[in-house]
Amino acid sequence: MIVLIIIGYSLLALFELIPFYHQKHWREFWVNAGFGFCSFTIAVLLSFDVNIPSPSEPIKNMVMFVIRKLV
Amino acid sequence: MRKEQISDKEAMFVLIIYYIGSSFILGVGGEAKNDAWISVILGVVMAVPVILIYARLLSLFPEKDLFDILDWAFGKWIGKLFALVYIWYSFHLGALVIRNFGEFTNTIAIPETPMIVPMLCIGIICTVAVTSGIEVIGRISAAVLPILIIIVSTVSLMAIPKMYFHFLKPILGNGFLPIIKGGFSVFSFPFAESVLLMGVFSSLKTNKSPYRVYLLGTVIAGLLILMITFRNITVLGSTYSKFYFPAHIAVSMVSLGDFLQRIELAVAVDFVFGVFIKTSICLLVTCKGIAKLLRLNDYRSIVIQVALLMVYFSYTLYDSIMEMAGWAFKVYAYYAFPFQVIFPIILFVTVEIKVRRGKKKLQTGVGTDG
Amino acid sequence: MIRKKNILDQNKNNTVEEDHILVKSLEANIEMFKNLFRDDEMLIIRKFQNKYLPTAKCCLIYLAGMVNNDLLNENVIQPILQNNLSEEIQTNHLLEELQYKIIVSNNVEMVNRFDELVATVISGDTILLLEGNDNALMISSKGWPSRSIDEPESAKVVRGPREGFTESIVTNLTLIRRKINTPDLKLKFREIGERTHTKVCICYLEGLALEEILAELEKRLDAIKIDAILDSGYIQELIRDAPFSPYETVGYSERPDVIAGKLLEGRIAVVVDGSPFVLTVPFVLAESFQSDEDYYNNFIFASFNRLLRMVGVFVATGLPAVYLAIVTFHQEMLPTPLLISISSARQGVPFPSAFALFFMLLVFDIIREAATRMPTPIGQAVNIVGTLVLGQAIVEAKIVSAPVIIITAISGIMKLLSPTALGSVIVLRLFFLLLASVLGIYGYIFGMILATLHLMNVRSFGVPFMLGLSSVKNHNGQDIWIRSPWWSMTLRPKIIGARNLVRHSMKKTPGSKPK
Amino acid sequence: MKKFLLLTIFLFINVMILAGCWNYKEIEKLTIVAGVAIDKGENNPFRVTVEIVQISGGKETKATSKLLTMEGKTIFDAVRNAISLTGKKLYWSHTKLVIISKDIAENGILRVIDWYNRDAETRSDVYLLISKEKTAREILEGKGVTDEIKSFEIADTLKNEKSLSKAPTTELWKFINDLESPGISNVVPTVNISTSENISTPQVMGLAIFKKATLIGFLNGRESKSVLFVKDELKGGLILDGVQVNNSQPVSLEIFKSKTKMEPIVKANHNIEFNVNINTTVSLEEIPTSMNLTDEIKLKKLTSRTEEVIKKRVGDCIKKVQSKYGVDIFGFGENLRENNPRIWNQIGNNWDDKFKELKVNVKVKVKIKGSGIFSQSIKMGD
Repeated sequence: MIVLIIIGYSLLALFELIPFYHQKHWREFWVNAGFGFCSFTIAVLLSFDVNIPSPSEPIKNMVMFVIRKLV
Repeated sequence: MRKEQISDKEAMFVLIIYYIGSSFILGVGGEAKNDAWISVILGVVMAVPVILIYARLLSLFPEKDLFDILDWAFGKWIGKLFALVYIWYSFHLGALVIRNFGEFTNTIAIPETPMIVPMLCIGIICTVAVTSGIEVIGRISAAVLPILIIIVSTVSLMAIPKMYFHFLKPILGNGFLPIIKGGFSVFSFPFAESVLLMGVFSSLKTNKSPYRVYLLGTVIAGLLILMITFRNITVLGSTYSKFYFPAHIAVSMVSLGDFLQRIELAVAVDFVFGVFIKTSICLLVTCKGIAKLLRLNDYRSIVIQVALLMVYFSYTLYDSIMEMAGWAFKVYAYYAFPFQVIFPIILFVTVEIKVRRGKKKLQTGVGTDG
Repeated sequence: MIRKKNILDQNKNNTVEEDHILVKSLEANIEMFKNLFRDDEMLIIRKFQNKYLPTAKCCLIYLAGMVNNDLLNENVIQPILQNNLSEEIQTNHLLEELQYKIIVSNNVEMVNRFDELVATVISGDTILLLEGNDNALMISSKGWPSRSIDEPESAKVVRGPREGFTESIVTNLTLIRRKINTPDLKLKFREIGERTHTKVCICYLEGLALEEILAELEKRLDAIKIDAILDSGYIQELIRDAPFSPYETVGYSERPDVIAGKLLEGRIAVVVDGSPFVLTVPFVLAESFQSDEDYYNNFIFASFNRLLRMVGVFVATGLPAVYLAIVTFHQEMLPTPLLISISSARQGVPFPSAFALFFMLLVFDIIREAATRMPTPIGQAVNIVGTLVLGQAIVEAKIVSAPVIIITAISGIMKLLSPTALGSVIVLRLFFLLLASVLGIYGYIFGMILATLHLMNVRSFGVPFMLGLSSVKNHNGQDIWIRSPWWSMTLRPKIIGARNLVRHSMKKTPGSKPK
Repeated sequence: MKKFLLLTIFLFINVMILAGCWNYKEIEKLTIVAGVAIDKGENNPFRVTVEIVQISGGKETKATSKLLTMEGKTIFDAVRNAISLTGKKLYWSHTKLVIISKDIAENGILRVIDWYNRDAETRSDVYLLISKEKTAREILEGKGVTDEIKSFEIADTLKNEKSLSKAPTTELWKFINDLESPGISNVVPTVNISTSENISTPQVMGLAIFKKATLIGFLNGRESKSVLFVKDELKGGLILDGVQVNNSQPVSLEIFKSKTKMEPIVKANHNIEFNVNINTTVSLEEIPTSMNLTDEIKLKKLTSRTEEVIKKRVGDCIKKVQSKYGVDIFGFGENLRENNPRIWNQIGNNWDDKFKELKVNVKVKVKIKGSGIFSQSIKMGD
């Protein structure tokens, strides 16, 4: 699993990042690298079954809180 | 790069598929039980004023999308803040839709397949579509929508022998409150979600077309959803609101003779196409927003990564389908309200004041920064 | 990189230098030719003299087999031999005299450049050298054996003209011109191929063909740098859009009436010497489903046939995948009796359904390929082996189940309904099957979406490949899903025929109504 | 484009490696369940018997039935225990019916059918039946007449029930639907074993009455027909046992179509009466006596006699249900709720009590439409 993820992301880097580097589109390069790093991290975490906190619970609490305040 | 442009018809079809995509299978207005069809009508009626605001904003700024308008109305910093808010909303909505699809495949269609697989597949297809651009999305919608409508109406016609029209009665048996609640939930899902299409419809042809597209699209989609809701209620009765995927169950009851039965896959086809278009739009808006925010040359450079993030995000969103359903019925309508109504109204008021104050500024002012 | 360049440098051929010209001595000139065509014994050098003027030594040079012998004998050699030349002219005007008064041929030119003369000989004409002259006459005498015009094997029709293109570009252009008798038909020639010097002709109707498309086509043709063009297939692949797509984006036909029809819709044809297949651009997907016979038959019948073809392609690509999805993923879709009979057919079959389907589809294509390449008797044998041995025995031996054979056969026959789409059908079918074996019907739907997205992205010379397929009512769609009757097709397709939309102005349905 | 091509190829390989054994099931590996019978177990609360379709290959398709019994603490437990017997999971999508034994039904069947309705593998449009025999298993142990697989045969019987109308057809989801809606109680067809010529075959006849989810009684085939008359679910069948005219031999009348209208009449004090208007079109199918069919008076007599018979039977049936069981299986309450929700909200809470004293006026209208392909009855020559 983890091997597949690494292969996948290196392929992505090969086809996405390297062209930006060659064309000297630095902004694109860094943004893409940043997003890529994020998603890579999450993918690795997911593959190790790490529980990533979901935002839906806090949103729910917040919405409920606001509603209760209003009503 | 050539300016992308979609015809009014294509835009309308995109809008209709965007509306019916996930609502066809999730069912709408469950709060109102067997009066859900009244809720649908109510929801459309409630949506019309909001939609007129969206259309007005778009027609004031031809060739500008949501993020440009935000920038122009609020200036650089607050505009960016609002842009961030809408990026979040479209990202989140896209993730929700993908998750719906994932739960569908996981509970009904292919339960032994890990949920992430179909979700990733949708992600990939959407990446391809978004990279191809709104033109292609529009064309594929124009090609597919008639087929979808044919499938849905055929299936609904075939369901007629299984319909018990007395399930519709008593009309207003539970009073008005559930209907209004249902109407509100229909309003927020799916109709007012069309706020995101403001990020896409910058490619429309004329000034008038936003009105035409939005109103006609909403009405047609409303009729279709009404038809589906009607079918689901008459087939399933008051248990309608108990299912996660009522349309699927309703269609699974349909049989034509001994041979043509268990045709629920036909509904699944609709669902996949709908989810595909809706997610593509969300992804497109997210990418466009990020590209505007970070001043990238082209949104296409980040599509893959954003799509992957969206899929992962939707994967971690809920723990179970119960949580998803609870969220969808209880929280979503309130959560989405600011994005769908409050912020657009603020934007609308600001824009109107600014426009009234200086008509001349409109031409020069738009898009100076960004 | 460097090695490739070296090879390219080496690749200079020993052709004639351009500024080489003839000399006055006949023998020397002949020697030059002999030298150039050293080991070519087809070069014929015929020397002769005039009866009355022995000093008028002539020499004809041509390639055996490329010329019309009767024409040379009767119209060139005989007049020169027998006419009384001596009294009429001086020697130094003898060549003009021959050109204007003696030689009976429709095209005679005077040339002195050696390379041109060589090209003339090679292309099948004859040159006449005269002692004491540093000019020569080029006499048009082309006449090699060529195939007669007959009905093309690849596109037979029940109704419609029974003529097909041949390998000769002149014949082909004649065939086209005989269909379209208007000076608007323009023919632009060019030669492509550094070694073959193949004649390629762009053929279009002025005032109908879009100039942008024409310019684009010329640009793409000019960009071709290749040593040889042996068939129009070379050109087709070198000028096409979406080079990686399984779909063809350049059309071709072997029938003059088809080409004429396309020209009249505003398309541009490319005729290549040596190939009976004429290319047309732009090409859209809907054309794969059109057949020339559609336009000669009753329009209702033709529309029915066309819908059949479309359904055929759809079923051929999708059926194996859908079958696999239903049988291995969504068994609840099957009616119970069918479930039982399929299940019974699969009892004792060791291989999984997915594998069996892949295998059988490949086998079908192998049989098809083998049968096409073989001479007819052997081809029939292959077919018998295919049907009996593989079809019957493989089921009895329980290697694959009978339903798989049925599915393969249906899909195999359906795909033959529209031969132009064959390649894409075969590729897509396997692609869908692969997806369906992983995700069931959802895999198939994903595949369909991907394929549609791809089709939407493809353009052929700027024209959307899916042109017209999503519309049924306006004149774009009149000739796509159905073939509308001629009296109602007053306008040409919108994008391709944009320069002159009106096809005809017949508004009414034909026939008289009783009053 | 190339980028996507490679990405797709990569994903393919990815998926191919992982996919191995997700949902891919070969069709011949399925253990197809045709029907389920649920009994009380000896040691466990439930004993589940499934009828499995055994398919053998070869030139001819042969499907034979096989019974499999397992016990468990819950239904799902029992079902999963089947894996230890068959080695494979059972495949439920083609199941036609669920038979529940009397014992279980008398203690409430909700816990039995909830799994069936909830699980995604099963389909909720199966037929629900109550076994009149001691155990439900016995039904599946019988022998099929036309179909090797008993469950399929019973399902066919239920499907063709519309030209017999001696039992209702109840699909599982409809049962649950009616369970949830107030003002109607469920009826479920009953099945018993009938023995003729030493072959015991399942026979669907009569119905079982439920109060909520508990079995409280049975009605026989003739009474079932009356129930169907009132519920407007009658599609065909005979007006059985013949209708006699002038003490002659009985005449068979086949129901062509029948339409029943139920309307509540609200009187003062929330007193409610119901009008049941039955409109039936019949045709003469069997006339053992010599009778002149063109004789209008005789025909009229026949008509009015038929009307009386129907009216009496329906009325008797309603009375019996009211007095003996006291549950509204006809859906009077539902009708009231749908048409007059205001009244219903006031009196709906103790509808069962109200139902016991409900006055029902039955009106029957019969129209004789045809007499087969003969215009005359057979006249014996002297």
